[in-house]
Amino acid sequence: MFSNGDEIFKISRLTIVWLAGIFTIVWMVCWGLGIALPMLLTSQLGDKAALTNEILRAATPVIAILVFIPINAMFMVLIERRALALWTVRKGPNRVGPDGNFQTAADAVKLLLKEDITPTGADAVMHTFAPILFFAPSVFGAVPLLAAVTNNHPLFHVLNLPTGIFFVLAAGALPVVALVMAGWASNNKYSLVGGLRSAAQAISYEIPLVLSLITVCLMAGTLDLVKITEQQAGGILNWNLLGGGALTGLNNALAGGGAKALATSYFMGPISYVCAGLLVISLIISFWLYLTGACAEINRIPFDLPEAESELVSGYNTEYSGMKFAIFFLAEFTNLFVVSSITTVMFLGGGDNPIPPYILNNIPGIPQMVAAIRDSYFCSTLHIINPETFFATLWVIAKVYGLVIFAVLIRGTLPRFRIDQLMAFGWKRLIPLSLIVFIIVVFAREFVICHG
Amino acid sequence: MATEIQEIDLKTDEMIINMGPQHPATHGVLRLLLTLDGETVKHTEPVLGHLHRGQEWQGQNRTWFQYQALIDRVDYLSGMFTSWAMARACEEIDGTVVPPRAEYLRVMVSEMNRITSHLLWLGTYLIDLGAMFGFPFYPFREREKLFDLFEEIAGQRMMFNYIRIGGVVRDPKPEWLDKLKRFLDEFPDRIDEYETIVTQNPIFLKRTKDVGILTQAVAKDYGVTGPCIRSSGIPLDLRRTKPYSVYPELKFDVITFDKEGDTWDRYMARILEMRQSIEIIRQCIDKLPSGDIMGKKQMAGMRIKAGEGFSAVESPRGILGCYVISGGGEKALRFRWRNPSFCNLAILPELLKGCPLSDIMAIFGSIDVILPDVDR
Amino acid sequence: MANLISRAFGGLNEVRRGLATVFKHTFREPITKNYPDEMPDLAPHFRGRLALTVNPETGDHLCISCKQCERVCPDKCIEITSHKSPETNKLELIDFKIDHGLCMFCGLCTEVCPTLCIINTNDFEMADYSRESLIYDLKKLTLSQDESAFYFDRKEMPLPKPKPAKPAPAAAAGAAAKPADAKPADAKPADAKPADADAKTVEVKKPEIKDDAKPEVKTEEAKADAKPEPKAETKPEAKTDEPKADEPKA
Amino acid sequence: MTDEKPSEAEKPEEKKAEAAKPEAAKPADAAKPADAAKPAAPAAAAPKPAAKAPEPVIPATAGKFEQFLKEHGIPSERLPLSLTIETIAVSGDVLQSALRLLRNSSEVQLDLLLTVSGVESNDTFDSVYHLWSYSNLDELVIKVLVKKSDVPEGDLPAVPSIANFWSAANWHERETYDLMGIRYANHPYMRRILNPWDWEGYPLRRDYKQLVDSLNDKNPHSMR
Amino acid sequence: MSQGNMSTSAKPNTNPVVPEEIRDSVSISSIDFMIDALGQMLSPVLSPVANLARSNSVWPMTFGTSCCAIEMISVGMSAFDISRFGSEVFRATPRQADMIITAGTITRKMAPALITLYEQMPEPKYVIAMGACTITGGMFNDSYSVVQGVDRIIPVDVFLPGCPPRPEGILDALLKLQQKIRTENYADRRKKLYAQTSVRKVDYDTGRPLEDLIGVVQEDTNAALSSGQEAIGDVAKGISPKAEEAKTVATKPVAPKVEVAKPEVTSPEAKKVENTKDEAAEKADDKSV
Repeated sequence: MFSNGDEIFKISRLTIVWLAGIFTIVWMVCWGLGIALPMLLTSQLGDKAALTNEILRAATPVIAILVFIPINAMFMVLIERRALALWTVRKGPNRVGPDGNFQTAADAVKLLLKEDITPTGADAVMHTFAPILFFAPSVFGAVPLLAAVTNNHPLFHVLNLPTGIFFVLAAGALPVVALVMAGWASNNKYSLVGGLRSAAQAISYEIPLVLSLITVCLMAGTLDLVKITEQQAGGILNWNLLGGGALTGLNNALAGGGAKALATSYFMGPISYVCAGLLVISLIISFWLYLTGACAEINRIPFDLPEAESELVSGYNTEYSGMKFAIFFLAEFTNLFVVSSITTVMFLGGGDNPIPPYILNNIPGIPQMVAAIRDSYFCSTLHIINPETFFATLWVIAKVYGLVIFAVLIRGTLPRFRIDQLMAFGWKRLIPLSLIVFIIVVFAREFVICHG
Repeated sequence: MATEIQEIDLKTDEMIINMGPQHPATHGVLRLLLTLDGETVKHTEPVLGHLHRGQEWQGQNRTWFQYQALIDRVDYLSGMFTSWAMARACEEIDGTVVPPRAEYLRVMVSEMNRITSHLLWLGTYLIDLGAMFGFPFYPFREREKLFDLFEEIAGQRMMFNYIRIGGVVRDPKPEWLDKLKRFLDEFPDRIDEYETIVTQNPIFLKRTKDVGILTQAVAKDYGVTGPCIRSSGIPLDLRRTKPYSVYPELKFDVITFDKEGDTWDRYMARILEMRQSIEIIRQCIDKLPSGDIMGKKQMAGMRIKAGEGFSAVESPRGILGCYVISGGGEKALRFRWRNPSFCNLAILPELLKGCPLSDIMAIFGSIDVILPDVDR
Repeated sequence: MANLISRAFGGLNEVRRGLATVFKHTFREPITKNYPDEMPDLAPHFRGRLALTVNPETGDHLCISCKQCERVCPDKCIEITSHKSPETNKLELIDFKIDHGLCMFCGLCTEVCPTLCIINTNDFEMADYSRESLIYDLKKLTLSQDESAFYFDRKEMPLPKPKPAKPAPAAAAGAAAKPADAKPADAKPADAKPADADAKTVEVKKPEIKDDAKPEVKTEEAKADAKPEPKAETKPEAKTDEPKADEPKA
Repeated sequence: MTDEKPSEAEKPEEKKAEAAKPEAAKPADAAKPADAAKPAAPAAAAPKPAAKAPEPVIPATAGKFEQFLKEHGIPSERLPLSLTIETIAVSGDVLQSALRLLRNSSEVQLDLLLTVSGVESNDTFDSVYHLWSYSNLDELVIKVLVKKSDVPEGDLPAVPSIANFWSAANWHERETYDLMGIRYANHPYMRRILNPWDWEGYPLRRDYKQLVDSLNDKNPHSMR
Repeated sequence: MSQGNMSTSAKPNTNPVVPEEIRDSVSISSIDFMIDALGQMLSPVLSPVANLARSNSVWPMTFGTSCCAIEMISVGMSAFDISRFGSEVFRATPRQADMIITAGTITRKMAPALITLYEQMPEPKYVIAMGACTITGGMFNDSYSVVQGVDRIIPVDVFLPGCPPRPEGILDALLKLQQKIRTENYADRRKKLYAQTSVRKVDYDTGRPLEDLIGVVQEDTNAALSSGQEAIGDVAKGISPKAEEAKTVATKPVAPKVEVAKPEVTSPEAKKVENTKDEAAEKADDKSV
C-alpha cells in the first residue's frame, strides 16, 4: 500500500513547512500590528495612543490579508502541482530549494521580471485594469471571513459585518466584469469568446450557488458569518452540512440530554424525524450544489470553459503576459481559497472540531493540554496564542486545504463540459434542484427545532 | 387590433476564427478557418500542408535502402506500419518471400505499435476534452513500457526502421519476449483502469455521445477507413477482410458497432482494438516459429525489379497504402502514399457543420489524425 | 423523474469511481526516471551519438576510409577525407566529420560499415549552444580503447582481428585532427566557452557508463574469440554477418 | 538529383520561369546528365528501361472489369504493369462514366476510392485511381494517360475531375494538382493543398527546380 | 539607415529604440527607460536573482509540429517528468511562455507562424531547436518545402540533435539552457530586445523569405556583438545604431496567421484567402487558355 511512502512524506513535509511559514508570518504581522504595537504604544503614550490604536486595529486585518494572499497563492499552486504529480505517478517540482519548496516563488519572480505586453489594438486601460479588478474582490471577499474562521478573534471584530455572507457573495460576483473586460480589451477573438463564456457561466451558476447559501442562512436565521459559525459549534452533528442544526437534538441527546432532549427538539414526533431526515438530505444536496456552483464561479475544471486550454488557447488571459498574467493566476487561486473558506464556514462548521466535546473532553490529556496552553506565557502575557482561536484555526486550515485538495483531485479527473451543456446543466438541473431544496427546507424547518 | 407580429431576428454577424496552425487542439499544425455564428460552426475550411515535407519527393530521390530509414516519419505514431506498407509493396514487385518468423515478428511489433498509437490518442483525446492534468498521464505510462521494448528491438523509441524489405532487422531475445508477456499480463488491468475513469464518466458521455455522427453514406463517399468506419458499422478491417501476412492464422474478430458511429463509439472501438491487439500479440508469441528473419539480404545498393505495386496495411488510423513504381534502379520512379489521416480528415468539414465550438475538439480528436500523415 | 434521479446517482457514482481511481495512485510509486542524477539504462542497440571505435585490444583506428557510410547516409551528414598513402598505397584517414545536427540516427552507416568502426553509442546528450559544435570531427568522434571495448561487448560485435597491415591511422588521426579542431574554434569565439563546458560534461559522463561495465568488459575480453557466448544462442549474428557480405561488393 | 545540379548554378528567378513551362525545360534537362556525371547518371538512366521493358506476363483474357466496362460500352485497355492487380487505362472522356458505373453498379461495387495519384512517366502524365470495395475483395487500378505531346505549351495536362460525385477524390485531386501539376477540370476548388498557395512549380515533376534562397542552401555536401 | 532616420524624425513620440518589426507586439513607455537605466544599475544585484528565478521556471510553449512533439509531450509525462525542473507548465499562448521548443520540422508554410509566435513571446525568450529537422533540415535537408534550420529564421539558444531526441535529451537541453540563463546579465538581456533583428520574415503565400538577408543579418549580428558597450550609451540617449540597422533589415511585417491573431487581422486574412483563391483560379484559367 505504501510503496509511495517516500513521496507522500515529502509532500506532507512540504505542506507542513509552508503552512507553518505562512501562518506564522501572517500571525506575526497581525500580532505585531494589532496587539504588540498598541500595547507598546499604550504603555508609552497612554491615552494619546487611542486614535493610533484604532487605526492600527482597523488596518491589521487588511494588511494581514494582503500579506497572506500572495504567499498562500504560491503555496496553493505548489501544492496543486505536487498533488497532481502524486496522482500521476511522477515526482513534481523538486529542484528549487529543499523539496522544491520555492518553485512557485521562482515562478513569481520570473513573472514579475518578464516583459509586459499590451497588444496592438488593445484597450490599454481596460487591459491593465482587468486583472486588478479581478484580483481586488477576492481580497474584499476574504475580509469578512477572517472573523468567522478565527472563531471571532478580538483582533478581527472590526470586520464582523451583520450581513457578512451577502458581502462575500457580492464581492464574489464582481470578477465576472473583470473577465469580460479582459476578454474585450485584449483584441483577440479567443479572449472575447472566453470572456463572454465566463459571463454567461458566472451568471447562470450564481443562482444555484446563492440559493444553496440562502438555504443555509434560512436554517441559521442570520446572515452573520460569525453567528453561523458559532451555531455550528459542538461537533459534526451540529454542522450545517448535516441538516443545518436539525441534528442538534440528536447531538444533545447523545451529550447526555437523553430522550428529553430528543423530545424537545423533535416536538412533532415522527413528522419531526422525517423532516429532520429531509433537512439532512436537503443540506447535503445544498452542499453539493454550492461546490458545483463555486467550481463554475471560479472557473475550475470541469467548468473551466472561459480559459479552456484546448479550445480557446488560454481564454480571457490569452493576451496577458508577465505581471498581469501573474495577477490573474494569483486571483484564480485566491478565489479557490475564498470559496473553500466560505464552504468551511457555511457548511463545515468553521473552526469547529468534528468530534463533539462530550467525547473529546473524555479523552485523557486533551483538556490538560488546552489548559496548559491557556496558562502559558505566550498565551496569557504576550497574547500570541489564543486557545480558542488556535485550535479553531488549525481546524479551519485542515478543512480549507482539504477542500482545495479535493478541487485539485477533481481537476485531475474530470473532462470539461461543453458550453451549451454547461448552461443546460445549470438552468435545467441545478436551479430547479436548488429551488426544490429551498422549498423543502422552508417547510421542513418548521417541524424541527434547529440549533437549539 | 390583431397586429402582425413581425419576427425580427437578432442581428448577428458571422465571425471568422482562425484555429491553428499553432493551436493546442489541432495536434500539430492543422489550420482550420472556422466561420462561426455565435459558437456554432457554419463552415470549416481545413488548410493543410504546414507540415508538408515532401516525403514522396524524398522517395524518388533516395535509394530504397535510404528511404526505408525515412518512412517512419510519414506516420510517426505508427512507424512500423509505414515501413511495413513499403516493404510489402516492394516485396510484391520483387517477389521476395518473407520468412514466417519475420512475418510473425512484423505482426507482433505492428500490433504493439497499434497499442502505443491508440494510447497516445487516448491521452491526447482526453486533453482535448479538458481532462489535461490527471488522466492523460496514465496512457503515457504504459506507452513508455512499450517504448522501452521497441528501443531494445529496433534501436529507437519512435523511428524504428525495423521492418525492412524482405524481413525484419533484428531478432528479439527471449528476455524481450518475456518482458513483452509481462506487459501483456498487466496491460488489461490498466485498460480497465482507464475505462473506470473515462468510459462511463457522465461528462465524457455528454461530450461524446451523439456528437459527430458519421453516417455510412458519408463515410463511404469520403473513403474513410480504420476505426472511424468500423465504429460506423462497416466491417472493413484489412487484417480480416483482405488478410495479409500471417493474420489468417490468428484468431480475432473485426470490431464493429451496429449503429452509425458517434464520437464515443470511435473511442470505444479503439479501446477494444487495444484489447484485441493484446490477444493477437499473445497468439503471435505462442506461434512464433524459429528460422530466418530476413528473406533477402539488405544491401546498400539494393535494387527492386521494374514494375509497380500497391500494398496496404491496416494502420491504427485506417488503410495505409503504398503505391510504388520501380524502374528497376536504385531509386523508385514514384512513391505514393495513401494515408488514412489524409482521407479521414476530409470528412471534418462535413462533421463539424452546425457543431458548437467545443465539439470541434471532440470530433477532430476522435478522427485521430496525425498531421505528417496528412501532409507528408 | 425516477429515471432522472437514478441517472444522476449513476453519474455521481461514476465520477466517484473515477476520483477514487485517480486517488488510488497516491500510493503508487512514481515511475519517474531520475535522469540527470542517474543515467538511463539504454538498450545496447539504441541509436545514439555516432562514434568511431578503435580496436579494443591494440588501439588501432578501425576506419579504412572505404566511404561506404558516406555513400549510404540519407542525410549526407558524413564527410570523410582521406588520401592514398604513398608508402603503403592504401587509403589513409585524414579527417572524419559527422554533422550530428543533420544526422537522423537511422543507423544505416553502422549497418554498412565493414569494420564495425562507426557505431551508435548510447550517448544522447548532444545538446549544444551553437550549430557548429554539433559537427564532430575525428578527434571528438573517436572513442577511447575502453569505450570501444565497452561497446563491442555491449553490442555483441565480434572483435576485429588484429590486422598487421593496418595503416594505423591513430597517429595520423591525431595530427589531422588538429587543423580541423582549430577551425570551429576560430570561427566561433563567442561559443567557445559553452562548447568547452559541453565537452567537459560529456567527458564527465563517460566514466559513469564505464564504471558499471568494466568488470564485464574484462571477462568478455578474456574469452573474446569464443564469441558465440551463452547469450547469443538466439541471435545468430545476423547484424554482424551483413556488413561482411557487403564488403567485397564495395 | 538531376534537378538539383543545375539549380545550384541558376538564379531563382530564371528557374521560376522555367518551372512553369515543363516543355521548355526539357531539352536543358536532358543535356545535363552528360556533364553531371556521377550520381545523376543512374537516376536519369533508370526511367528509360522502366517504360520500355516489356512485361513478360500479359494475361490473354481480358480482365473482369475490362469485360464489365466493355459490356456497358466503355472502352478500356488493359495495361501490363502490375501482376496482381488488374490495371486498365481509360480515356479522360469516359472516366467519369466509368467510375460512376463501377461505383454504383450492384455487380462490382468498387466504392472505396483509395487514392488518386499523379505519375509522370517518360511521355505521359498519368492520373491513377485505386479502387477497392467496402464489401468485397475486388481491386482495380484505372489510369488516365495524358500524352505529354498533347499538352499545349505552358499548360497543364487536364483530366476530368470526379470530385463532384465522389468526395474522396476531392483532396486527392487537389494534391495531385499541387504536386504533379495535373489539372482536374471542373474540380470545385482547384487550389494547392499542401504547398503554399502561390508556390511556383510542381515539385514531383522531373523538371522541377527547387527554390534557392536563404531558407536553404541546396548543396548536399555543405555542412554549413 | 536613411529610412530609419526619417521615421524617427517623423514620429518623435515613438520610441526609436524599438525596431519597426516588433513594434506591434511591444509597447515601450518612458517607464521602460527608467527601468532600463535602473536595470543597468541594479544588474549586478538583480541578475543572480532574476537568473535563478528564470532558469528555474522556464515555461515552454506547446509548439510541436511533428515527431519531436510527441517526445516533447512524453517528456512532460510521468516517466521523464519535466516538472521536476519547473517546466511542466506548458502554456498554449506565446504571451505566457518563456521558451519555445521547435519540436518538429518547420516548413516554409509553417515558418511565418513560428516567427509570429516567437515575436509574440515576451522577453526573455529562449529557443531550443529540437531535432535534426529544425537544426539543419535533417533528413529533409534537400526537400523543397522545408526550412533548413530554424536558426535561419529565429535565433536559437540550444541545439538539440536527435531524430527525435530521447526525452532525456530534452531534459539535457533544458539543463543546458538553464545553465545559459544563469550566466546572463539582466541588463544585457533587456537590451537584447531592442537589438533583436535576426528574425527573418517568410511569406505565407509563396513560402519564400521576404528579403534575402543573409549578408545583412550577418553584419548586423556582428555589429551587435562588437558594439555591445557603445549601445548602452545609445540606448540611454534614445538612439541606437542597431535600431537603424534594424530598419534596413526590417521589412514590413506580414501577419501570418496563428491562433492568437487579433480580430482585425483575421478578417483581412480571410479576405486574403478569398483573394488568393481568386488569383489562383485566374492563374489556372490563364494557363488553360
